Amino acid sequence: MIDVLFFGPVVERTGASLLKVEFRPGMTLGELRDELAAMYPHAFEIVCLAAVDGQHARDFATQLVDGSEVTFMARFSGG
Amino acid sequence: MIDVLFFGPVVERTGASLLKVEFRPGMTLGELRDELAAMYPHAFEIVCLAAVDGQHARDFATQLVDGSEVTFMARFSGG
Amino acid sequence: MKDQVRIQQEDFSQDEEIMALKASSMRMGGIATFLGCARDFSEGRSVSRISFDAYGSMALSEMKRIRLDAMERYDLIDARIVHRIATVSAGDNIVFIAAGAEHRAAAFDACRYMIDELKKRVPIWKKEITPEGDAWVSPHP
Amino acid sequence: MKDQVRIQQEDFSQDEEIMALKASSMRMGGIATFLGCARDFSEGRSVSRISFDAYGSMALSEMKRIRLDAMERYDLIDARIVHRIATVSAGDNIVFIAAGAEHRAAAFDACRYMIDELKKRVPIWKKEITPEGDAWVSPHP
Repeated sequence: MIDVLFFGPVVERTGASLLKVEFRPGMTLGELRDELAAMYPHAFEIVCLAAVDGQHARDFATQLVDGSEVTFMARFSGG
Repeated sequence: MIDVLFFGPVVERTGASLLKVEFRPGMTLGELRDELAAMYPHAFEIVCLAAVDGQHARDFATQLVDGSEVTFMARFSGG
Repeated sequence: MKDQVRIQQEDFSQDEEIMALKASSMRMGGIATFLGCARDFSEGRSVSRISFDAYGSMALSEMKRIRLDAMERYDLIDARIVHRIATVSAGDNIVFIAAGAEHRAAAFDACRYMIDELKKRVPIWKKEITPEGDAWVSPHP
Repeated sequence: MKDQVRIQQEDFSQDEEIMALKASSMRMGGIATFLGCARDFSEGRSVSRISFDAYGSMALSEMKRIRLDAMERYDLIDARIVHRIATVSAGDNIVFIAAGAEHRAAAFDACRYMIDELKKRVPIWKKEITPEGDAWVSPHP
């Protein structure tokens, strides 16, 4: 399973802060994003950053591993 | 009379923190400096700033008025 | 002694943070700090309160990384970063950053670097609670 | 409330100064501060204590002018400058400058401007007391 986390403005649009997504071998970050964007188009309008296991992920070709924690995030506004 | 004040590293070299100098009509800041520099050459080696009545004075042609408070200062090192 | 990098609900004391920062060395000649506060007005709307959401574990690890990056880049003696995650009112403290160096230029540059990087790299989001309703802040790109 | 610009013998509290700074407005989003401290080592010599001499009246009026210049130049909401004239030991506070603005860039620029101008324009001199004797500090031109 992949744990997908949402925060702040994104969770407001997905209605869920955690999704459990079935892991498929070879699955990339980009594929996961595309699937979720199709389910939550309104939320993904504001998604512009992703992280895998708490690390900024800039390469959407990255292959995920089973048990990964993935998040798709809106622009930060802390500080 | 003109009150001449010295501070910090300059007073260490003049041995006095206040001098009373006779006022002469037409006397300029530059003339006063030259007289004092002749009396205290070691102190004036480190003088690089002057003030008249608590205002930075950059023009040594400035005419002094009776009762002025003049200071000849070493480079500042506060802060 | 409190950690050099923290996310916490409660307010912090600048005196306490500076004392902790100075404890690391007697060679610190310049300390630059940045304090971010809640404003009562933003983009033309009055703001009553501000609340936050954060990806806590990642936010803390990014803040620690920013501190280490700044320490190395600007040859700091020490640095601290504290971010509150709480519901705050106008005037309240949100974030505190301190950079201590031998001389002031490095302290200023490092302090500015840390708050700029925090805004870019740390997953924290701010929601403004206004009389007209709540809105997540969308920073300008 | 203490004055915004002061020369004093006793130490100051950052918390108190920041509270006084913030009291002027709820629109202050960013506060940059600079704290200058006594170092135990300078130009290769160990320093036990630092003492000061100042042209008090001129120093205070120049500090007030620097504050006003910074307020105008950087559109600050408020600013404070405190300089101690005392005999201090390594680690002790010497000078504190705070600049409060709506946004952080102005606060940082103004804070840096004020300490840079203070060093150039304010008649205060520092004497380092070292095991080998006392020496007035000659800053690099």
